[in-house]
Order: sequence, then C-alpha cells, then structure tokens
Amino acid sequence: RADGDVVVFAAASLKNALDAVDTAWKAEGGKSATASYAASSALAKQIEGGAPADVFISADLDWMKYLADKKLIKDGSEVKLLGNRIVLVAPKDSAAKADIAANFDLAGLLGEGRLAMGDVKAVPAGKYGKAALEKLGVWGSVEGKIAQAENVRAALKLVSTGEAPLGIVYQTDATAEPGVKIVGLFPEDSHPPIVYPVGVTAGSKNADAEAYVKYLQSAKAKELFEAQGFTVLAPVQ
Amino acid sequence: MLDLTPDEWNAVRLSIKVGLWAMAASLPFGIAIALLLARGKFWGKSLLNGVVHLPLVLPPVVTGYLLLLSFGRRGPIGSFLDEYFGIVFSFRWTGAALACAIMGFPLMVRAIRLSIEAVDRRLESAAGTLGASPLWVFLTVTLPLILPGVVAGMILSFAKAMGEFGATITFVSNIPGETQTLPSAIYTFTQVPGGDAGAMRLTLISIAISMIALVVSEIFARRIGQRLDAG
Amino acid sequence: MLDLTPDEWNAVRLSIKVGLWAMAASLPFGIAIALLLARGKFWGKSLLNGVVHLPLVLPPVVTGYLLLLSFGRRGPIGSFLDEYFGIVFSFRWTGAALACAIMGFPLMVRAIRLSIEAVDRRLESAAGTLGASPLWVFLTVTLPLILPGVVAGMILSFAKAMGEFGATITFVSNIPGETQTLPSAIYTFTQVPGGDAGAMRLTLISIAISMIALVVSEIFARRIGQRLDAG
Amino acid sequence: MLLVDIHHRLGALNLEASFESAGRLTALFGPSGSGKTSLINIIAGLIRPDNGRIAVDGRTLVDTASRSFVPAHKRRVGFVFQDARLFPHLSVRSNLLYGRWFTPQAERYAEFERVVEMLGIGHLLARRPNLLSGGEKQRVAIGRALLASPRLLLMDEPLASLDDARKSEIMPYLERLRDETKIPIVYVSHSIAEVARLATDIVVMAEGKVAASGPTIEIMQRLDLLPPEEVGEGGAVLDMTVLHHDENFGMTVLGTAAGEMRVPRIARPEGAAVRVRIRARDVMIATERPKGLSALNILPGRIAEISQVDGTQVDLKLDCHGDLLVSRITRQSFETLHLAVGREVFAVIKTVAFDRANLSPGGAACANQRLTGASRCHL
Amino acid sequence: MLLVDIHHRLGALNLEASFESAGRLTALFGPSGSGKTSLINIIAGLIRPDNGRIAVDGRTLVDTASRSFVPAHKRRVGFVFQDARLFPHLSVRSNLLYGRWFTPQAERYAEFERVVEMLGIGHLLARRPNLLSGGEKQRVAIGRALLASPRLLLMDEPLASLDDARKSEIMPYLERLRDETKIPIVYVSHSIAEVARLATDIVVMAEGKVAASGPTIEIMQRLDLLPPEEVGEGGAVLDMTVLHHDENFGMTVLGTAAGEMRVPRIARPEGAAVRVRIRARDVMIATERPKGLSALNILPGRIAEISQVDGTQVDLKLDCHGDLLVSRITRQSFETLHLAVGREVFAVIKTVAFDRANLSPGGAACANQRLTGASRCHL
Ligand SMILES: Nc1ncnc2c1ncn2[C@@H]1O[C@H](COP(=O)(O)OP(=O)(O)OP(=O)(O)O)[C@@H](O)[C@H]1O
Ligand SMILES: Nc1ncnc2c1ncn2[C@@H]1O[C@H](COP(=O)(O)OP(=O)(O)OP(=O)(O)O)[C@@H](O)[C@H]1O
Ligand SMILES: [Mg+2]
Ligand SMILES: [Mg+2]
Repeated sequence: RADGDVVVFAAASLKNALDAVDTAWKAEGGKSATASYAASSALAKQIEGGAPADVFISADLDWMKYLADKKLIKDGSEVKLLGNRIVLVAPKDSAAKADIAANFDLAGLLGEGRLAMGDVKAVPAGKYGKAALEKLGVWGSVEGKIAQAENVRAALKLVSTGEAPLGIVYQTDATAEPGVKIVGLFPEDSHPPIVYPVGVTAGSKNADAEAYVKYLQSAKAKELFEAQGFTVLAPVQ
Repeated sequence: MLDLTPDEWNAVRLSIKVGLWAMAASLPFGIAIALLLARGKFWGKSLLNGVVHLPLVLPPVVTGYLLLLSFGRRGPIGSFLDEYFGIVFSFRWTGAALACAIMGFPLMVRAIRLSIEAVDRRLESAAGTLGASPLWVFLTVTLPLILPGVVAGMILSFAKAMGEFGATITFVSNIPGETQTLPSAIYTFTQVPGGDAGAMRLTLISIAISMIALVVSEIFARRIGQRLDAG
Repeated sequence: MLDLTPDEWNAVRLSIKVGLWAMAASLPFGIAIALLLARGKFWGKSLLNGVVHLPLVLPPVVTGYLLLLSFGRRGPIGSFLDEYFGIVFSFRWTGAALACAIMGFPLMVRAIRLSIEAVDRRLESAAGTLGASPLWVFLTVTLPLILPGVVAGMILSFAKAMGEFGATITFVSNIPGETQTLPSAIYTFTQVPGGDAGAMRLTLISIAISMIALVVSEIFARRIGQRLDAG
Repeated sequence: MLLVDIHHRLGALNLEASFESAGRLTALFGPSGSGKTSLINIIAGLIRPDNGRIAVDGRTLVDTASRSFVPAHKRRVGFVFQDARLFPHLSVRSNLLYGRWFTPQAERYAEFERVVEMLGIGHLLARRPNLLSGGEKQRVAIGRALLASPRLLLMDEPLASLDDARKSEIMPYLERLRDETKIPIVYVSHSIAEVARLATDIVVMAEGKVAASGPTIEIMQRLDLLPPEEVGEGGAVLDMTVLHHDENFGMTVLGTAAGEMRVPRIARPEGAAVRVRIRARDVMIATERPKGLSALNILPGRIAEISQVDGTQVDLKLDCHGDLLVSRITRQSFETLHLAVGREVFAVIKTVAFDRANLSPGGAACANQRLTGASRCHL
Repeated sequence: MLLVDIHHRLGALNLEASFESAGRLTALFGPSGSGKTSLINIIAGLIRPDNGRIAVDGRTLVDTASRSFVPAHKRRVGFVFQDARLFPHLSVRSNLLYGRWFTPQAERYAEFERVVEMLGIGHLLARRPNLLSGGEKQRVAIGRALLASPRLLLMDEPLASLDDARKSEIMPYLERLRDETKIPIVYVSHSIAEVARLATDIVVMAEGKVAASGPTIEIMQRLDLLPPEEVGEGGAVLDMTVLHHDENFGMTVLGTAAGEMRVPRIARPEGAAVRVRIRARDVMIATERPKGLSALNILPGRIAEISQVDGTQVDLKLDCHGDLLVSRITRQSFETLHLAVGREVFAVIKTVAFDRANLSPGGAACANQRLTGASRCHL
C-alpha cells in the first residue's frame, strides 16, 4: 500500500464490484485505492477506533448513521450509492414455485425445512427479509423456521448445499451462484429501501477521497456496479 | 445485569450443554488419536497429524463450510449417519456440538498427547509383567498418569466451545433455542449499533461460566498433581 | 493453482511473517506465565489463569473489539505505547501479530505448563546442589526438559495464527499488504459470488504452510523425545 | 528348569547368554554393565531377543526360530526391578495388590498379610510411593512382585539398599518360596553371601557373556571365578543333617561325612537337611590337634589338592572323609607347616564363623544335583 | 567438623537429630526408613528444617534461630543421591561436567580423567544416561558429585549397587579425599565393612533419632549397637604402624602395642600409619600358645571384660599391652576353657582374615580422636 492511496473500508459483499471500479479508476488516471473488506459493523467500529480509512461504504444505513452521529463522517459527503433487491432462492434442483405476494404460503413451501437468511437483527439482508415477511403477513407462520446465518453469503450456502429448501438473499448473490435458482423477487415496497451509502471519513486527510467518491458515481462505475447486479441509486455525475 | 431474555437464557443453557457434549464426545476420540500420534508408527501419521490440526489452521468459516459439505443433510457423511443411525446434525444443537468438538479437537489432542509422551513407559512394562494386558495397562496405569493432560484437554475443549462461533454459525446457523449459543448471541449484538451493552452482558456470563469450569478443573488438576508427585 | 495476484502473495508472506512473529514474541511470555501458573503460589493465580484463557473463551470478534479498545490508537495502552515507545499496533501488521499472539496464547501457555508440571523436580534440586542458581537451573535443566511442550506451544501458536481471523480483522481490519493475512483474504473471497475457487486456493496454500511447519515441529520433537527417553 | 540360549545386541554390548540351570534359584552374578538386567528383561519378555530361545520348566517363552513369543503379561513373571518402578498414582496397598487382579484365584499362593509382615511395610499401606524411603520402595517392589503369585520370579538386586536385619527377614521367605512352592527364581546380586545362601545355581556373567555356570557348590569352590575382593567369601558349601540340638549352649550339632560340626542353634528339626557355607578364610589348618582353643570344630582330613592363588596365599582342598573343605592360608604358613598333598591335618573352624547368612535350611542344592544326574552332592 | 542439631517433622516421622562429628567422614547408619536420606537432604539444603542448626567447619548452613539459611546452590555440596538423578537430556560427559561450571577455577580439585578412570566410565562418556545400567548410573552420579569439587560431600548409599571389585577401586579414592583434601564427607551405608573402613565417625540412627554417635573405634566396639546380623562384622579397629615388608611371602608386618601383626602386603611405606579392623569373630582364644597352626598372628593378652551377648555367645575384650581386641566365642568354649577376667590368654588371628576391606591407610581416626581431645586412640 502506497502512502497516497485512498483507503476504502467497504462492506465485504462489494468486493467484486469495487475491485473492478478501483482498477478502472486507476486506469483512467486516478490514484490507486486500497480496499479493506469486512463486515460493516467491524469497519464502523474500526473507524471509530481511529482507523486510517478515507472512505466508508456500508451495507446498510444504520452503521453509516452510527458514524455520522459520532461526527466521524464528513458533513455532506454522504451519498446513497447503491441499491439491491432481496429474492427468495431455492436449490437449483428444487421444484419450488412461489408467487410472492401478501400471505403467500411460505410455510407450506418450507414444509419441514428451514428458511435460511441473514441474522434478522444483525445482517442487513436478514433485517430486510424480516421486514418484507412481516409486511407480507407471513412472518408469524415461519418465525420458528428461520435459520439465521452469520451473513448473507452463509445463508446462500445453506440453500446451495440443500441444507435449507429456501432462503432470502440479495439478488446480486443469487444471480451469481450456480447452485441456486431464484424462486421469487420481493416487492421493493415490502421492505425499507436497500441502500449502500458511501461517505468520506472525518479524519481523512487524503485529498483524493472526494474524487474517489465522485468516481463511484461515474458512468463507468455505474456500468461496473450494474454488471454485478446492483442498482445504482446515486445520479451519475 | 442478569435480566436476560428467554432467548438469552436459552443461549446460556445451550452453550453449556453444547460445551459439555462437545468435550465429552470428543474425549474418547481425543485420547485415541493422541495415543496414536504419540505412540503409533504408521504410514500417514503426518497426514493424520495435519488433519487433526486443520480446524486450528483453517479460518472457522471454512471449517464450517467443510462441515456443511460433509455432515450436512446432503453431505456424504451426514446422509449416511442420517440414513443408518438417524443422527442428524443440520440445524440441531448436535451440529453445534459437533462443530465445537471439532474446533476444540486439536487443542484436546495436543494436551493429551503431551501427557502421553511424558509417561514413564517403564511403569507400563512393570504393569505388563504383573499380568496386565495392554488394555488393562492403559486403563490402570497410562490413563491415570495422563489425567493432567486429559483434564487440560477437556477444559481447553470446553473453553473453546464457549468461544466458538464461526464454524458453528456457518454449519448450523443461529436458531434461538436450538443452535444459538452464547457466542452467536454475542455476535448478533456486536452487529447492531448500540448492541455493545448486550454483548458485554452475555460476554460476562460466558466468562463467568468458563471461570467456574477453569477453577473446577484446576482444583481437580491439583488433586491429581499432588497424588502424582508430592516428592 | 499458484498464479496468485500480488495482493494474495502479500497475504501469504504477511501470514507467515505474522505467524512467526506472533509465535516468537509470545514465547517468552508464554514460558513465564506457564511457569507462574505451574509453580507459583500467589493470590490471584486463578484470576491470571482466567485472563490467559479469555481469548479462547470469548468470541474472536469480542477479543478483536477489546484489542481495538485498548491497543487502538485511541485506546489507553495503544496511546501509551505509541507515545513512549513509538510502538503502534492499530492497522499495522504488528497489530495482526498481536491479535494472533493473543489468540494463540492460551494454547501456548497450556502446552508449556503441562510440560512444566511433568518435570521431575528432583532433577532441579540435583542441579541446585551442584551449584546452579535457580536461573541456571531453569536454563540448563528445566528448559531442556520442557522443550517438547515449548515446541508444541510454538506450533499451536503458529497454526492458530494461520487460521486466526475474527480478532485480526476486527482489530486491524483487512488492508491488503498491511493487515490482510491469509484468513482475511479467504474470508473476503467467501463474501462474494464466485469467490469459492479463490478461497479454496488460498486455503490450500494455508494448509500447505501449516503442514510444513507441523512436519518440521514433529521432526524436532522426535529428536528431543529420543534424547529424553530412549529407554 | 531354566533354559536360556539367546543372542541380542544392545548398543555396544553383545549379549550372548547360553546356559541351562536345573536349580530352583539361579543367581546372575557379574560386574556392573555385564548384561544381567538386560538378560532378565529378555526373560521377562520386556525385550525381544534378536535370536535364541528361552524356556522355563518346559514352557517356551520365546523362540525366534519358531517365531513364538509369549508377551510379558502372559508370562506370569514377578519382576523386582532394579529401580523400584512403583506406580506413583496408587497407594502402597494398591501397588501391592496390583498383580493380584490378574492372577486366577486358584493360583494365588502369596498371602497379603504374610508378605506385608515379612517386609515390614504394614505402616506404609496407605501412603503414596513417592514419599517412601529408598529401602521402603524396594520392599514394596518386592511385595508387589510376590503378591502377583508369579510362576517365575525375577529379582534384580532386590536387597541392595536394605539393611542386614531386613535382609535376614526376607531371605528365609525366598528360601521357602524356592523350596516349598518350587517357583523358579532368577536372582541378580553382587553379594556373595546372598548368592551362596540362596542360589542353587550360579551364572557368572562378564561383558555380556556367560563366564561360568553351574550348581552353587561347584561355582563357589572355584575361587578363581570370584572377583579378587570376594575371594575371601568363597569356599565350600556342604549339605549336612541335623543330628541333635544342644539346648544348654544354644548350639546345633550337624552330621557330615567329615565328622560332627557345631554351629549356632538353628530352628530345624532333627534329621533335617541343612546347607552350610564354610568360607575358605575361616578354615585354619593345624598339623596337630589344637588344645585349649576356642574353636569348637576340629575335623581331621587329608590334603587333596594344593593351588597357589598368587605368590602369597595358598588354597588347600581337604578331603575330610569324603566331604570337601577349602582353606586359604598364607604361603608362609604353608611353608612353615611343611604341607603337601596327602598329609593328614586338622581343619579348625570357629563356631561363630557361621552366622545365619551361612546356614540355610533345606538341601535344595542336593535336590537339584540329583535332577541333573550329578552325584557330587555328598562328595 | 559437622554440627547437626535439628528437628523436623516428615509425615509420621519425627526427625530429631543432634550430634557433633569431628571426623572427616561421618557415616550415617541405620535401618531403612530411619531418616538418613531426610537428614542429608537437610544438610544439603533441599529441605529446610522446622528448627535447628547445621554447621560445617564453622560455617553455618542453616540456623532457624537466627533465620539464616544458605540456599542449596551456595553450599557447594556434592550430593550422590540414592536414586542417581542424572540429567536425562545431557550426555554422561555433560552430566559429569555439570557442576564444574559453577566451581571457581581455583577451587577445582577433582580431575576429570582421574575420576573417570577410577569409576571406569570412560567408555560411557558419549552416552545418554537413560540407557546405562544401574551400576553405571550410580558411578556417573558419584563422578558428577566429585567433579563439582565440593566442599562437603554427601553420599547416600553410593556403592549399593556396585560389585565389590568396583567398590574397592572407589574406596581408596574416597579415603584420599577424606585424608588429603580434608573434604568432610557424610556417608550413608548399610555395609559395616564400608563404614568401618571409611568412617572416622559413626552416627547410628533409629526411627528418626540418633541412637548413638561417636568415633568409629568406639562405636564399632559396641557390638550391641549393631543389628544382630551385622554383629559378626563388628570388632576392634586399631591404628598401627608399618614396621617392614616381608617381600618373600608378600606380607607386611605391622607394629602395635600388642605385638607384631602379619597381614597381606599393603602398599604403604615403612613407618606409615595403618588402620586395621579385626572382626570379633575372626579372633580365637587359646589358653596355651598353639603350635603347628596356620594362623600367623598369636598375641598374648589379658581378658579385660566379659559380656554375654545372648545365652550362646560371649564377647571378650582383651587387653594386649594396651591395645584392645574384641573376640566372640561360644559359651561352650568359654566354659570349657574356664575363662575369667584377668586370665592371660592368646588371641589367634589368621592373616588371611584381613582382606583389603579391613585395611585402610592413614590414621584418620586417630587424628580425629586428638581433635576431640579423647586419648583412647592407642589405648
Ligand atoms: N538399549 C540399550 N542400548 C544401548 N546400550 C544398552 C542398552 N541397554 C543396556 N545397554 C548397555 O548394556 C550394558 C549392560 O546393561 P545391563 O543393565 O544389562 O547391566 P547390568 O549387568 O544389569 O549392570 P548393573 O549391575 O550395573 O545393573 C550396559 O553397559 C548398558 O549401558
Ligand atoms: N515428605 C515426606 N512426607 C512424609 N513422610 C516422609 C517424607 N519423606 C520421608 N518420609 C518418611 O520418613 C521416613 C524416613 O525416610 P528416609 O528417606 O529419610 O529414610 P532412610 O533412612 O533414607 O531409609 P532408606 O535406607 O530406606 O533409604 C520414611 O518412612 C519415609 O517414608
Ligand atoms: Mg542391572
Ligand atoms: Mg534413604
């Protein structure tokens, strides 16, 4: 890591997309960026602990707010960068079919099996999934059948190995995983918007940080993000 | 501090249960493998040694995935055990115990092995001349002499189970009342802003349980030690 | 299989460096604490024992947070060390080494302690009558006799460092070339679609390194064993 | 009946032992490092010999030719190790009783109380071995081996760190074991007194080889086999019969071909066979029957053989009506007294020269002699 | 000069030892479990006594009253343990040289080659201790203690598992150590022969207490102190002078107040002081001067004291012109010969009764007697 590098603390699920964006930025004459991928929670606490991060990209709004409340994010630098969808997946050899709507028979689809999803209190995808199921009125019928995973990738694994007959994961993960098929897409209004916010840390002394955040909102970046299945929320600059 | 939610109480109970089972169930294997590694001379010993150490070397998440692949519902071992013995690990507390047992296994084996290697083999041959068959020699001489190592291995395994989280949650997920152990519950708290107090509370409970286990093991170990050498 | 990216090579090199440093730096403390726990009689011994076991008992994430809070740039110990000795742990490879050393510490202490408890103290008193002061007795008699435990403790510490991830990534994050060790790199791969192959590749490298370390330690241990009892 | 014919390499030592011992108690005798312990380890089955054969009372324990090997725990040996090797995790009592678990009820001949009393370890039963004194450990080790009621007893310097009082309580027990239960015993010792008293046969080892072996009576007469320091302890071993007891003076009169012999009172019935060791250096020669001398035993005999030991001492073999005595005198006396083969002289032996260590009940040696077909027993 | 006055509780044993020994070699003698090892552990500093004081040559090692305690490693003791306690991780050579590191150059008196040769362990130097035989271990342990060039040598049954040939190579070395380097030695042994030869002073222990202590000459005459089995070994210890050597017959003539005494040739110059142990059972009594007898030493003397041992044996003390001899005879002889105090008799002693174990150079005992102010040395 060179000294002038922009240090980006990003949610781990962004790795593929962000690596591509970083490469592109450098190729287009920007500086190099060094990304540290981990859980949003850990990254936020590290920034709180004085980490040398210039940019923070969180997987949900909560941890960004956590830092902003502590005045650790530069005022006005915060941008709602990316969006995502949550989907219901099943192992690829599954015959399950679902029409996701209010009061759909999720419990019946599960049978004896369990519904894999991220931790409903801790993992963003889990939180969105729970909200959606509540909104659709099926939470009560499946609450006892949830298998909460450490992160959304682990939930995906539970489905792809056939451990769980169904799971709720991000669309980005589901499309890229050959072991699962998408059974249904949750309506966007069934849960709070899925947002990946970005912000420059208050402690950043790197002049390129702002430029980097700006580049994340560029057309090229948009193309790269969308290639990984994200929706880009921020208007192209 | 102790006004826990029912789920948290469940996590405490489950953690103790999982820890004890992980410790107890891995003990015979731990002793057997330690014996094999300490005494055996066979092809593939290095390999066995390597495999035993794997859970230490691999990131816990990887161990969890590997468990999922082999002991899961569709995994070769998992489906075999299910079909012929009716043993199911996936999403059960038994799976958590399996994960903890495996994560603690290298620690247990190493402790027991160290003790076995320190045994004065002349005592074993003395027992042999008195008519004890190798099995009896093991039970009446070797085993009592390696008790310090066995106790150390057990406490390490239990303590590890109290802290194990990565492999467990990956393998059997985090189902309150079924597979949500203390570390999983703590993890959940650490992942939400403002969860620090809850995490701290559960952490202290976890520490308290481990402390009690430690103290008990130390008392036990001291007894053994006094018996073995008060010279 | 071995066409690693520069970042991955960095992770491999860094992991070895961190593992070796964690092992080497914790060794003197490990021996001292093991000695204290095995031989000492003092108030608060149970407490010390408990503290030593903490990293085993706590979920690694918690340990990582505690490290962040105490050894971080703004933490009390971290700022003290920075100010007076210029030692900085936070977000440096030294921090990764510290995290690994602490996570492996209970394993190292336990192994060494078991060996110390197995030492025939009459040999130490024999050395004493020959004029050796307690320090010399320790260096020329105790230390050689506990070498098996020391080697076991070192390999456990190194192996643990090769697999340690939770505390490290929480404490010093996952910065390529600086704090991204093999387990962190593996973790990152598991978090993205299509990362399995990459994770597998790095896992195999990690296993290979640990295997080499294990085999070396076993050869070393066998030598020592032969010297100590070929009876 | 012990048959040993083995070859085994141990580091620099080439252990090559081949002997046959018909006796019930075979002593292994030889300098430090000569391979005694290694040999009994092989007999016990703790070392598998490179090649050779060992059989006890017709039972083959190991035979490399036929690839048979009885594992140690099936040999039913009682092994008293040179280092006691007590189990540190068991009390003295449990140590003592350890072998009993593995002994069929019917074959238990050693009685706990009897052995404990004989060894004087009753007050130690509840203790842990690690706090015992050296001699206490050794006694417990002896007890542990005995209480396994073994069919073959191997004792590696079992009495080395015991005081003589204790020794003389243990030795009669070993004698009874040897004579009554007929348990074959292999006994390593550096003490000629012990060996002469207990052994029916002696195997002298040197540098891993058997330098000599044979019945005690024969080996003890060959003063050349003994290390220089022990020569004074050598001499004749005679089997005699108790004629009667002189209760007034506390003496026992023994009958031998050579005449009567007065020894301190021994607790044997009249007519019983007794074995007597007469040290060569305890036998004086007189050319005329001495008068007014405190020595009570004066036996007439004829000089049968003369051998010079070195320039200064002479060994004489006296034929006393068939019994053979050995006497060691200075060359000065030899020349002064004009001794020569065939000359009639008197052997003078003090009664107090016979301490208990020289008197042992039972003509075990004779019994064995008969077994091997030899007839020199009352020669 | 060794001063011991301690009290220490060890489990059931109440160790209460109080004695003062002016001699250079103090033997601890007593049955198994009587506290000998515990006592030298206290002298070495391995056990801190409950209370009491120990001083060697004026240097206080421990004194609970003044709370002074010299730690073991500063005492410069050479300790030969009852169990060898060799360092298993070091070769025999490194074991031997271990203590040398800690000995100031100027104080190293033990020569490596000399000690190794004397102990016959030259061929073992490269070996690891665990493969040594029992006797080999013991010899290395002796060597290790000696090569630390200690200022106080503690030996706990150092020769117990050695054969007599080896013993007789080591004993002269210990004698030289005792007499020439003046290193005080505390020596635990069960063998009266060893004790009589080496010790200047004897401490008899029983059940943790000192039953008797004093110069060897005195203690050895008190046959009642000896265990019954060892009584035959007791007797007089006399200090004599070499008068001349009889090269023809390989004998040495010693002068004593009682007359001349012929013993096997010893390698000491004329005029040298020699110490002779004469076992009570080797001394016969004759009422008239025997003729034609192979015994060369016939000393006239007067019966000074008569004591009955038991009903059957009688101990006589003979005053031979000032030298005191002890003789043990049967009561039968005693009565037959009409012996009584004051009667003039002859003491008859075979020359061959003196084996090397009974002859030792140097009048160490006398030297000590003078130190303690006693004057019975040539009594
Ligand atoms: N496993 C081994 N490897 C190499 N050398 C050995 C081994 N075992 C014994 N020796 C050597 O063989 C010799 C004979 O040993 P052994 O113990 O049989 O002697 P020993 O006759 O019992 O002597 P001691 O009377 O001193 O006990 C010794 O020199 C010993 O060092
Ligand atoms: N630490 C201890 N605690 C309790 N009892 C002890 C301890 N140490 C020794 N003893 C006992 O004290 C007695 C004396 O032991 P010690 O070793 O001094 O005897 P010893 O005279 O050397 O005997 P031996 O000739 O058999 O070696 C023994 O009965 C022993 O069991
Ligand atoms: Mg031996
Ligand atoms: Mg002792």
